[in-house]
Amino acid sequence: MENLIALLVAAPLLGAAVLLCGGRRLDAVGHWIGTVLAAVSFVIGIVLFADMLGKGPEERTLTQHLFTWIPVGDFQAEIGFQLDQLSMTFVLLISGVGSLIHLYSVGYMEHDERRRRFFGYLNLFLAAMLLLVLADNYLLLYVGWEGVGLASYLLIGFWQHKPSAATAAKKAFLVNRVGDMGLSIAIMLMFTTFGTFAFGPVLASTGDASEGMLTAIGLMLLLAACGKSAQVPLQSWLGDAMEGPTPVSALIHAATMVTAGVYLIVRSADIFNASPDAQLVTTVVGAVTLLFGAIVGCAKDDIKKALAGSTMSQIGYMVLAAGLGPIGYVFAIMHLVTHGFFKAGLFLGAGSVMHGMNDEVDMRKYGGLRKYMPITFVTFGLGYLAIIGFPGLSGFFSKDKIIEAAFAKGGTEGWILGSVALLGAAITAYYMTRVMLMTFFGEERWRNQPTASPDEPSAEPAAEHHGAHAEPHPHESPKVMTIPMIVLAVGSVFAGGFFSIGNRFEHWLEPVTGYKHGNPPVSALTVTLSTMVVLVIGAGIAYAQYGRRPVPVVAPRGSLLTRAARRDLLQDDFNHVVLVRGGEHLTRSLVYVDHTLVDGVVNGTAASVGGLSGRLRRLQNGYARSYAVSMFGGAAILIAATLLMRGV
Amino acid sequence: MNPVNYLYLAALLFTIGATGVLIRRNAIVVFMCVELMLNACNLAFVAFSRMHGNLDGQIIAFFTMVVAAAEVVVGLAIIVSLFRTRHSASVDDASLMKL
Amino acid sequence: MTQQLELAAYSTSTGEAFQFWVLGTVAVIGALCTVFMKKAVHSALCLAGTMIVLAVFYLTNGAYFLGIVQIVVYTGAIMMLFLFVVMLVGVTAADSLKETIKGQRWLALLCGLGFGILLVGGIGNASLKEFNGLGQANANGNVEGLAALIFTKYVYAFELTGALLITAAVGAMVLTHKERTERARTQRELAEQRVREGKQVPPLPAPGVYARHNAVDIAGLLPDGTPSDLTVSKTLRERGQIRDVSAEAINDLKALEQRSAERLERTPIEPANLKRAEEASK
Amino acid sequence: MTTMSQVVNAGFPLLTVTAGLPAVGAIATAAVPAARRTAAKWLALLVSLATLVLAVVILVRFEPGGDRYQLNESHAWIADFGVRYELGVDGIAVALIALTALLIPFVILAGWHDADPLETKSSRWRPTQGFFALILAVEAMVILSFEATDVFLFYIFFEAMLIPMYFLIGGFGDRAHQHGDKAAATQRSYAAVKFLLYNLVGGLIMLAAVIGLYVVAGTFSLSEIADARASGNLDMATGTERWLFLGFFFAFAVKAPLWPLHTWLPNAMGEATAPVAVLITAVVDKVGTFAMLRFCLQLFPEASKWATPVILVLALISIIYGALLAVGQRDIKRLVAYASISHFGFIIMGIFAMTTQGQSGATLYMVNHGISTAALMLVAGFLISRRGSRLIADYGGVQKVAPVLAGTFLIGGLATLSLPGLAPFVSEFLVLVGTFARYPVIGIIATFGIVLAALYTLVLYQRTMTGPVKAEVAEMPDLKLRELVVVAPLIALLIFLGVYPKPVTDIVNPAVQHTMSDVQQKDPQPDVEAAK
Repeated sequence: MENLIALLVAAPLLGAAVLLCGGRRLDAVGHWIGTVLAAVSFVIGIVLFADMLGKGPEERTLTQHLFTWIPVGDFQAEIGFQLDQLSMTFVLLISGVGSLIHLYSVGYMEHDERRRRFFGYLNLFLAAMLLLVLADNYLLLYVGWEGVGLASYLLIGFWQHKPSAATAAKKAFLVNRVGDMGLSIAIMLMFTTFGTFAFGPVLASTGDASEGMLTAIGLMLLLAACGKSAQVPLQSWLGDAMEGPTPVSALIHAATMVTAGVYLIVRSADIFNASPDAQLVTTVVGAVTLLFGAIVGCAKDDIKKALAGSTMSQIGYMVLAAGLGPIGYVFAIMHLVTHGFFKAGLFLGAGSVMHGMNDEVDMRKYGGLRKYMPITFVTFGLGYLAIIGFPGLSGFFSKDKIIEAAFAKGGTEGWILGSVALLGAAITAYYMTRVMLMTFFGEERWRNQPTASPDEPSAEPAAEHHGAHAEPHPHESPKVMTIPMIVLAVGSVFAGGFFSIGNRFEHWLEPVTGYKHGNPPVSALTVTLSTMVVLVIGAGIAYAQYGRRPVPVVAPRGSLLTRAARRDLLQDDFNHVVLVRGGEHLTRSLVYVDHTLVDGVVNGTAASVGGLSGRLRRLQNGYARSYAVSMFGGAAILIAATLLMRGV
Repeated sequence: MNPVNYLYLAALLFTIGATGVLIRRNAIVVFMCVELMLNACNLAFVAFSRMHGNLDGQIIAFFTMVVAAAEVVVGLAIIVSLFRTRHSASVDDASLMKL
Repeated sequence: MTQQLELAAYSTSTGEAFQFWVLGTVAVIGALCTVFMKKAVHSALCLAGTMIVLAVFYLTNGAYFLGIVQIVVYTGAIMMLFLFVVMLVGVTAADSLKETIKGQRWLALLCGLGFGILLVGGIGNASLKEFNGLGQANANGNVEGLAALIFTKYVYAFELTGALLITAAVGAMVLTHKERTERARTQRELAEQRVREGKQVPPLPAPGVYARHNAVDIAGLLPDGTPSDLTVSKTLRERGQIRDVSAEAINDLKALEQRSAERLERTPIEPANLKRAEEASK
Repeated sequence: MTTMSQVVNAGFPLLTVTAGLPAVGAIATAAVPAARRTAAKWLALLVSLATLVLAVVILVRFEPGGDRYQLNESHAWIADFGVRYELGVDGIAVALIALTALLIPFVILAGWHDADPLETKSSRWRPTQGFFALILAVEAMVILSFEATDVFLFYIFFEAMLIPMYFLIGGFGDRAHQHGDKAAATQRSYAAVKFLLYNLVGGLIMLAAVIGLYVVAGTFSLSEIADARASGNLDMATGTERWLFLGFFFAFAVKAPLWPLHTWLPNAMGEATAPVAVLITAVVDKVGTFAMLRFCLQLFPEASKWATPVILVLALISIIYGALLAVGQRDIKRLVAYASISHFGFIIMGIFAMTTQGQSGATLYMVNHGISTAALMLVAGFLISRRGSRLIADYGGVQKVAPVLAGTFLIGGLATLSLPGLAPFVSEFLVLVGTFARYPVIGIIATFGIVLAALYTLVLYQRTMTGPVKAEVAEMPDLKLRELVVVAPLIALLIFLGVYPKPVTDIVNPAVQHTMSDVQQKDPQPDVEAAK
């Protein structure tokens, strides 16, 4: 049975290889190959899942060892897989949502002549992501970790002819690299501390290591998580990543890849458990990001960027939960799964809207679309209700649990974290309502005005077919796109409830992550009710602002905070001024130094030698007699020398 | 008298010849001075051979003469051709040997 | 015998000593003259003298063969070669002892002095104690001894010197030989060329008009008694060895005319038309 | 005296033949008549392939578990100075010989048209023959210097290598720059002279050290000296050992090149044609790092340990400095050159970290860096030959018109930034771990190198390949068959060694163990005994 694990990774990898090396002759069928192989790995996942359910909770962990990768002295890197409940959850999420989004892309990328390569990249991503969650040691995980980074680089920059896309891709990869640095340092620390970096031995022997060392490892892992999961301070790439095609945003930058950080933290639970400091930092990062993303999400008029902000904030929830320790891990993962459903659904909905609106992304040019694209409206709406945590839907369960856990942390930090989480919930309700209203309700602002504003050059090839600058004709997307949306909508409605009833999810994950029920200082009911209240408040404000009054097509100047939030709270400006400019100056000056100083010294020596010989050559006056004089003098000196030698 | 005096004489002649080579410009005279030096050496050789009581010194002197003869022949030829081209026998006129 | 050697080790016969001091002085003087004589010819002669002295020294040092060779080869052949070249090259500005390279002379003298002192010093404190004459070496003849060595021990060197000499001879020929590139011009062509260039159509005037001495070094006189440079060789002129007799010749001419005028009671001719006649003759 | 480590096998002189074949091939190629240009090319290619076969034979005949030096050959050469013609290979040498023999055919194939006359008609054009002959000559010398176990013999080839390299750099510039461009010619000769002078200075200092070593040890034989050191028969004064070590190390540091002796490399690689640049950085420079491992550590263990801190800092500077300068470059080839400087920093750091991981990683790094740089540089060469310019600013949107070229270029770049799954990652991570285990701070700072690597690689790719298509590159042709034949195997190899480096590590590890025992170093042990 465990031999199937390798196939999980192999299938999409094969797809990637075939599609990328296949050449043009595969253009006709490429997308189907990709989709089928993604589905294959989903099916294998189901099979393994069924098999796993058949076993008792304790012996559910499957391992498969392929071969020894790097054997050098004590440094033994293995290529081996480990499939336990945690990995299984991810496998199903990744391959499932992945397959759906493959399917969706078949329609979405229909008019792109490089569709084959797009599916190649998607398959590559699936393979890397599955490798990431299936690896049984940190180094192999690192391979998957960077693999997904590469895939996301390729996909964000898929429309390379757009400079903005190329830049965004580069930025994403670089910021991720900073995180990867953390991961590699963490691995080195593990190697020097434990002499190994396989999950089993390391996590088993955390008890013997010093807390300081564990804290260091934990913080390094956290750094890695921040890079991949777009947490403050490494969050700046996620917004730009929306340059990529919408399915990419849905799959990679909402559902799966960005949650890898959460996976890493939960996977390293023992390390974090042993180091309260690391946990504290984790929770702080989560809380800050939670608010940060939410605020950014409120200000964006670009629908995808608004959703990106919300993604950031939701992952903030997960990291916060993961930082809480055993009381939070389970809920972090649970929220991760539900979020995977509804956020993917929301993105696909956004994509479908753009598909019908000549790839217009500015929500101020939407409005009243519910009549024109009913399915999209319904699915998007369900996703909306799920994410704001409408009672009964997925988001409600998962988010509510997290807030409870946050309060349950106890002490002042418990209160702080809990209230931050609550505030986040309110803001979530606000900005999601805003998106909903601006897109599907209100008067139709897209009438009689060309879409695709000049400063947002339309990228998606579909635009060429609709005629970019004509008045848009909103229409429902084809089945191949709507079916995945429907499926995801179903998931985002029922998943949460399914997991929570009888604490299924807790029992499922407990063997891996451990679970301790945290009791909030106030009763769980109070927490839930307060959540409801803030939710209503948030939604209400949004309605007051965008539902009652007409939405101006051109964004108003807005308050200072709004303007800052539109610019990602000046994060990018900071990066630009400090890192980019500074870096440019540094490199320029270094190039100068290299040319003048390091090189100059050498050339200077050469020049001085030349000058000296130039003077010496004056002695060469060409008169044989003066040469003879020097010769004669030399002879005299020789004699003198010999005499002196004999003297002594 | 101590035969070492021959050596002193040889040294004296040699020095005179060398100085001559340095201060005269006329190639022919320079050559003569070279001959003088060679002869001084020969004298020294002969004196040595007498001191050591074997003939090797004389042999060397003999070879020196032969070489000197050859050298004079070539040298004078050079002087002549030099004179042909430059219309002067001054060693300073052949001063192209510089950078 | 050993007694003799012991004695010989420290001194030689008084006769030799006397000879050494006298001839040695001569040799040194000759050498100095070689260096400081203005004219190459004189240098050559002084050098020859020095060489002869050295030949004598060789003989006294028991190098009979070398002594003879010195006289025959050096003084006889090589110095003659020098003289020939001196004649070929003639006299040039190089003869002036005036130094042209700055500081050359002082450097040279300094080096020479230092060198000499060092050399002498070196010989001075060299341990040259053993002195065994060429008694046994020359036992059966100096020449035979040399020959024995040359053809046994030094035979290769000897062969090489042979090669060297041949090479030298060939080299000298190559250096001095001038390839005739164009056909030698006949006398007729030469004459025509002279006419074309319009210079000195008739042969050069002979020297020695009114000659009193061997006429080579006396410029011939033009009818008015002035000397003509064309008549004496360039070399002599450069050496400044031309003797000008025009003045006394003109005086003689005056005297002659006066005598004839007294005898014939004739008025003397005005020098003016005399000049005119001269013009005509030019 | 013959030591256990040099049991001369009287059999077939495999090493001599492997090195001799390209040498003979070089002469033969040079002798091909002027008009038969293509024949010369094919001859050179065949010879290099035959050499590759021989290298594979060495790879097979070599037993990783066996003696330290195998396939030994030993003949008296200059008896008076005890100089012997003594060859032998350990695992490290075998790996590098294989790398050299592997790369040369690609170099030749990639440079197929680099030395053609500008007007194809000219039948009296000799340089083509010269170009390929010189490449083969370099191969012969490099292989010999990997094989030589006699210090003097090694020195000879270490220096002789400069001659053909000088002519390759100075004589053959980019085709793009040959169209009567005087400035380019002068720059080229400047680069060639700079290359020559730098390496000559290093070489001369090394010569002094070699002589000094002979004076101290009384022999040139590496194994004899090493055994004498090990058995304590030969003890050098600390001062002497340090001076000798510095003499050797300086030469190798110039060749490697190590900051601040690096400035010849950008000029040389920038001016030379891409294949020659590959020859410089992927083959010739490896001799320097290889020699550090074989000679510096083995002959002067104490001095090596004494100098380690300084060298590590210099290597660290090389890593960061090279990467930063690579970011600042405007010229594609110079960018790759500075990237190489950064990588050589990693190699040297790994060597002097004095841990198993570090040194195995460094050796592996030499091989991988050779392959990855070859891939990147050769593709860059193809790109440059199409557009006729080395300036990054002259390109843009190539990916649109020549996707295969762009793809291979990207893979080469990803290998350069050592992406996991490609060969360089393995070696780089090993070096980092090995360094970190002993010098945590240096290890951590060095990891910044991987971020910078990503920066310069992606900036290069973005500026050349992406964005709107520039008019000049609009009708740029995609890779031709010959070029694909050059690139594809390299990429395949990169992926294979990235996934399964075990074959190489198995050969290298024993040799590294020997070196570690030479310097009497043990790997630092983990603080915690991990539960298994």
